[in-house]
Order: sequence, then structure tokens, then C-alpha cells
Amino acid sequence: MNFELLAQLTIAGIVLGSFYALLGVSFGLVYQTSKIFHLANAIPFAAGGYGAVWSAEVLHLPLFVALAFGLLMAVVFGLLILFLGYFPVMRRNGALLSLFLVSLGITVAFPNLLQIVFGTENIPLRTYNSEGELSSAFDNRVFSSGFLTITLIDVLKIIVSWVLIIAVVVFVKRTRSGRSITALRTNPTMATAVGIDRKRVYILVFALGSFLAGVAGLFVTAEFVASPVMALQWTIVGFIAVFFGGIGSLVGTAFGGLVLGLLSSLSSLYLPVNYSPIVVFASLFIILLIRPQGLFGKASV
Amino acid sequence: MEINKLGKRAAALAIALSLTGLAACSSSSDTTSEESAAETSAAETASEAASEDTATEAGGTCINEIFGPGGEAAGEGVTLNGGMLLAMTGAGSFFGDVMSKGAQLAADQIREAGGMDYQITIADHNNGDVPTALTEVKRMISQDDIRVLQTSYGAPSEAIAPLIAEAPVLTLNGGGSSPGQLSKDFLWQNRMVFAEDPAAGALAWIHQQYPDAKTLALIGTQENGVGVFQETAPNAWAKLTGGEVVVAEQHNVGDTDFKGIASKIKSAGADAILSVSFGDDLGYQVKAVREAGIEVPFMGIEFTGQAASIAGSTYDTFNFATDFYNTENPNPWNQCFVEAYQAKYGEDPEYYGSNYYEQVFIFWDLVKRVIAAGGDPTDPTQLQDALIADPNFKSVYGGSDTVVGEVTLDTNDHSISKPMGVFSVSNGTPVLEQEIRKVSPADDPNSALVQ
Amino acid sequence: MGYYAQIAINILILMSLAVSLNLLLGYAGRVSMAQAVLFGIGAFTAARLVLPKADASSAVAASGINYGLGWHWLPATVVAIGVTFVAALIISLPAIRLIKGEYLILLTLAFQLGGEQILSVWEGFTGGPFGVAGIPPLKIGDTSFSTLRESGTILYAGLMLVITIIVILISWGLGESPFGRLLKTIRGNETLLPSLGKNPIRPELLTFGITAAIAGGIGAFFAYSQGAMVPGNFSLDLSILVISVVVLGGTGNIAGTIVGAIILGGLEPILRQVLGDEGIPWQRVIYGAALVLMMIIRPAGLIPEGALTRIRKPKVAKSFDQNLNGAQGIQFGDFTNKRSSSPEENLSEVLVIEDIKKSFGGLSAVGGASFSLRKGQITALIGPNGAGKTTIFNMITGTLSCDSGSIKLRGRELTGMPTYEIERLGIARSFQDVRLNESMTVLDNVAVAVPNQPGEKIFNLILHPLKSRKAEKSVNQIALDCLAVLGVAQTAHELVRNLSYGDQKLVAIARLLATDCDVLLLDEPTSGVDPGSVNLVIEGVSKLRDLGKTVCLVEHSVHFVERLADHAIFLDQGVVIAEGTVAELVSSAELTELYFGN
Amino acid sequence: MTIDTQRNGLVVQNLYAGYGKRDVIFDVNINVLPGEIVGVVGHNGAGKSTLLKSIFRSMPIARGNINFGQLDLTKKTSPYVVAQGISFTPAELPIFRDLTVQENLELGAFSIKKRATYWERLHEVTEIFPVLGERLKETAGRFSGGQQRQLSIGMALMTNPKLMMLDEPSLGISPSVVQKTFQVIRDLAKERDSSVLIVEQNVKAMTQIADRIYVLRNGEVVLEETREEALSRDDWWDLF
Repeated sequence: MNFELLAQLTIAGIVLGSFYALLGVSFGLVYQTSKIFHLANAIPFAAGGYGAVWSAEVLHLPLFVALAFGLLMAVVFGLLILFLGYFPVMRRNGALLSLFLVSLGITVAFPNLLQIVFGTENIPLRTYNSEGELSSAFDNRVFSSGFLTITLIDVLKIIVSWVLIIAVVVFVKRTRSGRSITALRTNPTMATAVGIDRKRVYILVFALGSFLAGVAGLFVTAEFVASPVMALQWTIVGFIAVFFGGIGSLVGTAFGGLVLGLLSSLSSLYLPVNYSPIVVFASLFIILLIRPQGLFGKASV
Repeated sequence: MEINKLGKRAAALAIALSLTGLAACSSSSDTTSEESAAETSAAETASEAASEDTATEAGGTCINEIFGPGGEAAGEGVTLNGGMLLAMTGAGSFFGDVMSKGAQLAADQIREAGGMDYQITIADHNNGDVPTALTEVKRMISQDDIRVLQTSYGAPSEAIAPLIAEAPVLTLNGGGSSPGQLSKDFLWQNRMVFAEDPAAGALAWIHQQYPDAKTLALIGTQENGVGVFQETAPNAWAKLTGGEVVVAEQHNVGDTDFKGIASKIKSAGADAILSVSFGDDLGYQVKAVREAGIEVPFMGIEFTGQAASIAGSTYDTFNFATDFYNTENPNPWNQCFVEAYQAKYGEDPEYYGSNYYEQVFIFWDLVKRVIAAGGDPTDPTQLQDALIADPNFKSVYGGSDTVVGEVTLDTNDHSISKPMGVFSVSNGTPVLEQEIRKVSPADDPNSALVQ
Repeated sequence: MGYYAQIAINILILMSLAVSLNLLLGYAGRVSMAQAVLFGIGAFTAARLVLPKADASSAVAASGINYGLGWHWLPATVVAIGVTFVAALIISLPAIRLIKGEYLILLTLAFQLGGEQILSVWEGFTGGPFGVAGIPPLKIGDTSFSTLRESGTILYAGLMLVITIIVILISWGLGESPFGRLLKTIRGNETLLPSLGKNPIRPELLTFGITAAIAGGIGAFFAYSQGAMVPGNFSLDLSILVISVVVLGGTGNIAGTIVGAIILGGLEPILRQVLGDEGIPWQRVIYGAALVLMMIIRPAGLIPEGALTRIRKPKVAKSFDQNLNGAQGIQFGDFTNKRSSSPEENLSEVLVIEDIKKSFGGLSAVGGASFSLRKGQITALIGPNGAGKTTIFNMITGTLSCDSGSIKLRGRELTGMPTYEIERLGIARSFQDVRLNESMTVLDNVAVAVPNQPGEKIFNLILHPLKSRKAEKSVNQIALDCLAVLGVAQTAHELVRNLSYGDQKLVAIARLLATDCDVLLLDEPTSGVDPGSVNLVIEGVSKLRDLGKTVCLVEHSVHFVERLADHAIFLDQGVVIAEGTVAELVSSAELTELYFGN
Repeated sequence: MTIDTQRNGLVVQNLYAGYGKRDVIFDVNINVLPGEIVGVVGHNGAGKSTLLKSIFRSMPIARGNINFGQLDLTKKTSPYVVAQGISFTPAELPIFRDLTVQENLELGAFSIKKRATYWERLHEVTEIFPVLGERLKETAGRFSGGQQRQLSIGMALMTNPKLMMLDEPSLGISPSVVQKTFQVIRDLAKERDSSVLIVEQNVKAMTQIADRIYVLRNGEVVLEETREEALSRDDWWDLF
């Protein structure tokens, strides 16, 4: 056993897993409440990245304002999908599969719209410095200790993801609005009875979910670039984390994401890296067979 | 320029938004964005119009200087229908974009120089989807009556090989090589073919620069890796250093997370890295490797601005060995090309843009030869015969400030030889370090370094 | 022409995949995300088999990937179908047993994504990312269906049309057969089928397998038509596209799927033509937007299920009503599997229940009930809410196990038997809600209950199509007769969703009759029925008695029980408190207090 | 009957409602006067729950009018109805099992935005049902049936409703608890001058507290009478 490699892969796994957890909670919020296979979660992801890049370059916004603008765009686009896509179909009693198709349509159209509007090239996040020049907004620093290294963005990924996940969990658990989400999910009849507006809860979860997706998009943009297809490979990760960890619980989803990341990373201890998706999906397959409620889910579903 | 472009995009975004009904809510914001749209697009048109003139002049004159006068012998009055099979949407859309720009510029220049009328039809193969590629090529053959084709990507180009041989359609591939495309009738490569071609030279250069390096790590996709992984690299490396390959990892095209591979390389303590991946993947790799604290030389076989933008400053520690296209090359045709390209598109041409630009000139050359021989210049068979008879063509690669470069196609396996070099990157711009050449596996890898 | 033929081939392949998936998604109500990888397994299997044998002397043999076993395409196709069928069974066995709804989606999704990756790393089989090329074209006699040439492409389009028609016929034949009727009945109603004496697992597994086998077969023809392919062709995108076709067209009907395939398969080439080179990214935008719009405008699909069902006037056996008066009953002929002849046949107590108990988590629901059902009589179970009436029904029919006690049908112990076995011995039940498939016709809803139908076995449908068709006629006649007994035969060819609730209740009772069971348990036959129709339901139930059935019903409206029941059993907290005629029971002050509270 | 619309009486006129195209209740006319306790009894499936849900506007209605005081609820939605001071307690799973007692009560007060009011009410409710006060932090799902029922009524009280609608509050609890619960409901209603509309199968328990009773049979109102009349009735079976 190579312990150095084990340790480094564990770090990589935690970074990846934290990111998965973030995406899982983002998707899970929406999915648990609405049961929509919200493939279009990719849109707020990309909207976040492009919002930041665009506002920094065109509106000359400083870094943190640009990031905030990106998050705003993520939420705006997430809600647009809800209002223009899902609500009309729900009003007509469309089945979940119809909603899935709406989601799919949006997911097909959006990256191409981005390509038309912003061009095909990768756009790095750049801000205007004090001399009025456009320069890279974010220089990734590397921290190392002996064999092990971790970058600033990786550290931020871990911290921000878990802070946000905890914030969301606490919000859902402790606040009045947050509890309306749990209420609607666990007992829709009673939720109606106490005066919870279903539509409002949907708006809330889509806003929250899109916000988290936007954060994920910002990470990718800050670390690498914004590109039209930046989100597509990540959307499925959200689904899987949710089912891996357990449908009923956000905490389960978050840990599911973490385990998924660790599994994916640590599998390269023994196997070539391109086998890690096989390991991930095979373990998902097995978990679904043994524990259909997910790794951390409650027994009754 | 950059601001203008993004401003225009902002306007387009606003329009897209109002389409979806958002902007309808606030009419005031709508008008402002429209105004700014009007302003920026006016500015844009003005600058475009101004540059268009210079382009025409520069293009028209310099092309005639290099390729001779226009007129009937140069194909005036001949219409050649050409197709392009590219990635126009999705992950590879950047490549499709620059490839089509290169070809379009060439068509314009040739027309202005009094040459053939080259008509382009573009097809999207949807990032290498084989069924789409086959359908689209059939469409171009039967609907657009294409006689020549510019294809891209390995798998679709390989898949259409029987189709173009049957039609026939004289086809050039300038990006995306694979062993399966070799020696196929009517299918020719004008991109240096295999990852293994520059590999020996690249490794020899590493050995020369870092004589202590004994262990090597290999990264690649399954597409490009096989030959290098199994044969070229281990053999050449052993001959050069007596050392061995300690890591050999393949990944999927489009992967972005290379932390695992980087950790393995670090753990194995490799003294040098050779990657035969392409496109954006390479940018992600370099960044991951450097951020894992690995300081050893990293050698790739491609350079694109796209990958550089991903890797950011870490790309300055990157070397690559390839038939790199260099905008600075003083070769008169190249300078004529670069100027015209900048004038038309407002940006420097990319490596792939140049390959597809050259291809159209190869077609033109063949048309002229067939006309001279009294044949039908739109017959793909006659065009290919002309190519086989003399596989030498002018090139934007190589040459000098007075002489236009030249490339030769291999009439046996339909590959190409282009001048290759090992480059380093400085502030995001490649710098030639060492010219190299392709050598056979049996030869001493050191002979790949051009003295 | 060649291009249009190629487009036609593409659409036909998509159509075949979607039509077969519709069997699973539309008819059985199970979403599978793994259709693309199954399609790919078929394609690569066939390709490997038909590719020429490696020739050692060949110069390019070194690249070594485009070689196979050199088989003829026909056996290769058969093997491809078989391999895919087996692969599908491997995933579906656990999937269907353990996992429903969203879990099945995810399980198949995991299979798809994992499978995709395996295909792309398994170079020996798929050739890795470059895939295989040089797959020889299909040949019939001397005619080569090479899609390299225009003529060959047109020929292949013709061949593909024939294959698609075959796939449509198979899917339509299965979907509209008694087998498909079973599937539609399972959808959203897993508990119903066992109560009609049919095991739902096998048809579901078979459907999974057949859908996959068709995908595998089409995969083979895809391979021959392409000549080259890569693992990337069988990605999740394709699975999603196929599902989209089904959902867009409207699940559960083949016409919709055909239209869906033409639209989704044809939209891109049309947009391509209209928009030209400049509009390539716009194509996808418009395509996606169109999908969204179509779902907003028609969320149930372009042709919703049942929309095309023709409303015909049924040929009701006029003479039947008269026959009924002679209490002759319905002639089931061969269509019964009821093992009713036993030595105790003449017992007046058909079903004897002794001291059955059931508790849930410590709470006693049924605390030792004993009673019996008398032959040819209507027995009512009455009692306040929570008296355990429905629980007792569930225990009799085996949906709930008994903690203790015995249930004997004509002396035969039933406890521990699965529901469908119990039904085959002659006990059928209805449910409080009607549990009809609203998108099927009334006749189909009833016909599904007729036992022993040869057409429910795929084996018979394939090997004895005529016999199956003939049998189907008799089955329909039986169903029609059952409807006639309940007086709703005139609605036979209408969709259930167009019926009033009262009529739906009658149809549900007719379905019970069609099981040919002689002990019928009715759970609240009049609940939710509008006042105008209640009498019809009461009449209908009493006709069951006229036909000699032994009936037990749970009914809350004592008002109606009084008019129906010969005998009533008063239950409270799962214990029999009293028995007697309804009049006797309601006159008891003690029972009144129990019922209305104290 | 004339109704004083200045006060918050509930008036339901010619109501038809059901699921999809299928109506379950037909031409129902009922009213609840301010401060009055009204019971709706009937056999299972008679449409009692449907009636409550349509008044609460949590299911669509086909025809008819629903007025509460001067407010027309016919075209409104549940959150609006709650905001007007009408509470609804469903028959089954009337609590959030996974949440604690306190969280349940907080959700019961969902429509109350003022924090101070919430604390005040919490205090009141725990006084009425001391067991809830003692076990505020416990998960509600662990409670006995009777305690869960108390919690559900406590949740309804959190809004200090002008009209409480209870669907089968006796379901799943023992007779003695039923009696106690009903007594609490009656006392509260009288004390606060609020109205109560209860749906029950348990006729006797009903007659203990209701001022007036409607009998629903197969979706139709077959009888309306006062408590006194109901108490003297011995032919209940006829009405069921």
C-alpha cells in the first residue's frame, strides 16, 4: 500500500466529493420536493459562470460583485425555467415524464444559445485591475506539505461547499420557510392544511437549488473557464449523489456525494483512472439492489 | 475590441432574454440595451468595413504574387463544390468555428485572385457522432453535389472513408488523425498524422534538456494513446535514457478532473511527462499536474489557445512537439494569410484554421493542374490523380521570409510531412525551441532532432 | 434521394427503438434509461460476428480491430437478439422485483452509464473509442444492401421499412393482445393483477426482455447499415432521445410513437435545410424549444393514449338477458382454471374463517375473527371505521398474511398461499377504488380478468396466432356477457375515463364476474357512486347472487346493506360481535352504540 | 334562513365537487354560524372529507358557492383560506411525523408571521394540552394516537382560527380520549366564540358537542337537525 498516494487521492476524493455533495444538494432540493428529473439544473450552473465572466468584463464589476452577479443570474435562470417551463406543464397536469422532456428541451437548447451569444471559445474569468487592464481574476495558489498538495480553489471548494450545505440543511431544518419544504415533501396534505403555498415552496427550492448550482458553476469558471458545455457533464452527478445517499435526506445526499467522490478517486489506487466511472456506476447499481433507499436513506420510502 | 465583442454579446443576450419574455417585464431596461446594441454594432460595422478594404487589397495582391495570375487557367469560371464535416455544436464547436473560418477565407481569397469559385457547405457531425457524420456526408453528396470534402475528427473521418471512396469525393483531413484513416482511397491527411510522429523527437529533446530524467509518465486518450503507449514511447525512452515508463494512464475525451492521474504521476516519481491528449483536455492536465506540485518537464503534442486559457499561467511551463502553426512565421504566404485573417475575423488564426485554409489552396492547385491537362477540374478522380502525380504543395508552414513553405503528401499512406518542432510557451505564446523530424522506430531517437 | 433514404433509415431505426420501448414505458409503465446501451450490445455483437476473419497475411492486420468471425448476417442477428435479451434479463430481474418507479429509472441509468464506459474501454469487443469499421453490408442473394451507394441506401431504407413494420406489428400485436392488456393493467396497479389470479412478474420481465431483444436486433441492422460505429453512438443521449419520442408521441399507443419518431427524427434535417450553414447552432436551440413548447401545449403527448380508440357499438348478445333469467350463468368454456370440484362441494359454508388475527406493530387490527360465507348468499361485513373489515379481505385474499388462525375454502387451507393462487381456487375481490385502467376500453378492462387465456402467453401469440385470435374472440364474448349481466354492455367499447363513476363501479363488478370465481369479495361497491346510480349497483350486486355466486361485501351504508345482504356480520376492532340479518343487527341497541359511538 | 354576514359565518351553497369529472358530493347546502359547532355525519365514502376539502379549497369544485363572512372563497386557494382564519385538520396523518412537537406547532402557525404571537399561542396550546408542552422536543411520530390527535388540534389552534374544520378527529383513538378531546374542542369554541365544523362517523360523540348536525349519505345532505333533535333520534341506521 502506497500511503502517500492514498493520502493524496483521499484529498482529491474529498475535493471532488465536496463538489458532488454541493451538486447533489442542489439537485436534491429540487428533486425531493418536486420529483422533477431536473436535468436543466445545468442551466443555472452555466448561467452563474457566464454571468460572472460577462459582468466582470462588460460591466467592469470587481471580482466579488461579479461573482454575486453570476449567482443572481443562476437564480434568475433557474426561476425562468420553473416559470416558463415547468409551471405551464404542471398547470395542465403534465406527467413527470412530460416535465422531464421540458427539462431535456431546455438542456438541449441552452448551451447552443450560449454558443450563439458568447461564441464558441472558452472564456476565463478576468477582472479589471487598478490600472484598468483586464487580467486573470484568480490565481490559484498551491499549498503543499511534503508529498501532499492542495490548491486554494480546492480548499475553497471544500469549505464553501460544506458551509453552504450546512447552511441549507440548517435553513431547511430551522427556519419557517425552510420547514415548509420538509412539510410539503413529507406530508403534502398537512402542508396545505397549515397554509403552505405549494407554488411558493417550488419557487424557494428552485431558487436555492439554482443558487447552489450557480456556486458550482462559479467554481468551474474560476478554476478553469466558462464554456457553453461547461455544465453538461456535471448534471448527472447531482442525480447520482441523491440516489446514492438517499432520496429523503439532504444530509444523506451530501454524504452520498462525498462517498461518490472518494470512491471515484480512490478507485485509481488499484485501477486505471478511466475505470473509475465503471466503479462508481457499479457501486451505485449494487447499492440500489441492497439498499434501495440509498446509503444513508431512511428505511421507509 | 474585446469589450466591443462582449458588448455586442450582451445585446444579443438581452434580445434572447426578451425572447423568453423576461425583458418584457421592464421596458426601460429594454430600451437601454437596444441602444447599446445599436451603438456597438455600429462601431463594429465601421471597423469591419474599414478592415475589409485592406483585406481585399492585401489578399488579392499577395495571393496573385504567390500563386500566379487569375483567369481561365487559374480556374476562373469553374465552380467547385466543397463540403466541410466539422464539430459545429457542443464541446468541439470552437474547432468547427476556426476550421470553417480558415476555409472561408481561402475561398474568398481565391475568388478575388481570379481563381475558381469554391462553394462551401458545412455539416455538423455533432462532436464525432458517426451516424450523423454518415448522414451528413450523404446529404452533401446528394444534395450539394460536393466533389471535395474537408473532414475532421478521427472516428467520423474513418467511418466515412468507404462512402467517399464510393462517391467519390476527394477528402482532406486537417484535424483528428487515427491509424484507421491511413491508406484510404480519396482520403488524405494534411495534419501531421499520429501522436507517435513527434514522440521520438519530443523525448529526445527532453533527454537533451534534462539528462537526469530516467522515468517517464504517459497520458493520453484511447484514441491517440495506443501506438505511443505500447511501442513508440517505451522504446525511444529506453534507447535514450535506459529508463522506463512508470505511469501510463488513459482517460476519456472531455475529462476535466486529472487529480487522480497527477497523484499517480507524483507518487511514481516520474522525471518527465509526455501527454498525447488533444484539445481542452491538455489544458486541464497541465493545470492539474502543476497544481499537484509536480515540477518535471511536461511535453504535449498540441497547442491551442483554448487549452491555454484553461491552464492559465501554468501553461508557461508546458512544452509541446508538433507541426505547430506559427503566426509569426515570416513565410510570405503565411504573412498574407495572417493579415487577411486578422482583418476578416479580428483575431489571429489558429492552428486548425491554417490547416483548413491550406486545404482549399491544395484543391485550387489541383484544379489548375487538371485544367492545364485539359481534364474536368470538378472530377474527384482526376483531382486525386493530379495529387498523386505531384504531391507537393505550397504551405504556410516552413519556408522563410522570402520563400513560401512546401509540404509533401505521402502517396503511399496518404499522410503528410510537415516541419515539426519542440516549443515552449512564454506568456501564453509558443516559442520554437528545436526543430524535429519523424523517425522510424528502428532509428536512433536522437536523430529526430534536426541539427 | 440517397440522403432522403438515409434520413428515412435513421427515422425508422429511431422509430423501431421507440415503438419497442413503448411496450415497456407506455404499456407496462416502466421507464428504462438503458435502451441505448442494449441497442449497442446488439450492434457490437452483430458487428463482431459478421466482420471478416483476421487474415494473418494482410498488411493492416496489425491494427487488429476490424476483424470478427465472418458469419452470415442472419445468424449474427439472431445471436445479437439473444445476447441482448439475456443482458436485459440480468438487469431486469433485480430491477423489477425490488425496485419501482424512480429506482428503476436510476438503476437503468446506472447500467447505461456504466455500460457506456465498459463499451468504450473494452477494445477487444468494441474497438475502443474508434469503434469498428468495415462492417460488411447486408446481402440477400446477390443483392447487396450497401448504403455506400444511393441505390443500396434506398434498398436499405426499404428493408428498414419492412423491419420497422415488423417491429410495429410485433409491438402492436403484443400491446393490443391479451398480453398487452395484462401489461396495461399492471401499470400503476401492481396489486390488482394477483387479485385477478395472474402473476405480474413474468409479463414484466418478458416485456423488459422483448424490448431489449428488439433493440438488440435493430442494433444489428444499425451496424449493417452504418458499416462503422463507435461506442459513443450508444450514449445516454440516445436513450433519452428514444424516451422523448415515446413521451412526445404519447405513451401507451403506437400511432403516437410513430408520429413522435417522424417529428423528432425529421426535425433536425428539416431545420438543417431551412436554416442553412449559418444556423447550425440555432437548429439545436429551435429543436429544444420545440420540445418544450410541444410538452406545454400537449403534456399528455401528441396523441394521448386511447385518443384513437374508435367508439363502436358493441354487438351485445340480445339473448343474453333472457338466458340470465334462467340462471344459466356465463359460459366460460375452456376459459377457466378454477379447481372447484372437491368432495365437500355440497357444503353450504363455502368459506370458513377461524380465529384469524393480525396486528401491525403491536396494534391489533383483527383480533380473532371467525365466520363463514354461505353458498349463494350475500354476506355483509359491517361495523364502525377501523373495525378491520378491509383487513380481513386482505387476509382472505392473501395480500396480508395471518398472524394466526385458518381460512378454508371448501375445506382447503388458504393461509400462506400467494394471492394469485387463492384466486385460482375461486376467490376474487374488488377494491374500494375501481382500479380500472382509464385509458383502456371497458371491454379490455373486463377481459383481462378472464382466466386461462392462451393469448397472455407470448409463446402462444407467436406459435399459435390463430388459436390466440380465436380465443380472444371468445374472451371478448365472455367479457361482453359479464358486462351484459351488470347492464353496461352498451359501454363496452368506450374508454373507461369517459364513463360515470357509477358505471365504472359496475364495470369493476363485471370484471370480478369475469374471473369465474365463485366467491366474490366486494369492498364498498356503492361508495362514491352518485345517488342516481346507486340502485343500479345494488341491482348489479344482487345479480351476482342470482348467478349463484357466494358474495361477501364490506359496505358502510347500512341503508344499502339492508337491501342486499342475506346475512350480516358485525365487526368491531377485528372481532365478530354479532351475526344475523341486517334487520336483527340494527335493532340491537348494543350494536347501535358500538356503531354510532357512546 | 337569514345569515348575519357581518359576522364570520360559513355558507356553502349548491356545492358539487369531486375528483376529475366524477362528482362525489351533490348540491350540498350547509352553513356554520359564528360560535356554532356543526357536525357532519355519514357513512364511509359519503363525501364528508370531500366536503371539508372543497371548503378548504384544497380540491377543485365543480359548481356552487362558498362564502365565509363577506368573503367569497369559491375562487380562492388554501393559503388564502388559512389566512382568513380557517383551519383544517385532515383525518389521516394530521401531523408531520418526522418533526418534533415544537416544529409541528410552528408549522401549524405557518400563516402567523409575528414571532411574538407565535410564542403566545405556543404557550396557550401547551396549557390546553400539557403533554405537548412537556414533550416539545420529541419527534411527533413517536406519540400515541391520542397524543397525535391532540397535537393536530393544537396545530390548528396555533392560528387562533375563527373556523376550525376537523376531519374525523376520533379516528384511531380510544373512546375516553375521544370524549376528552371533544370536550376540549367544545370548551375552546365556546370560550373563543369561534365556529367548528366536524366531520365524524361517531354520531354519539358528535351529538355530545355539536349544536347542529347534518347527515350526508352518498354525497347528498339527507338531514339537518339540532342537537336536541339528534339526541332523541333512534333511527340512525336509516340515515346511513
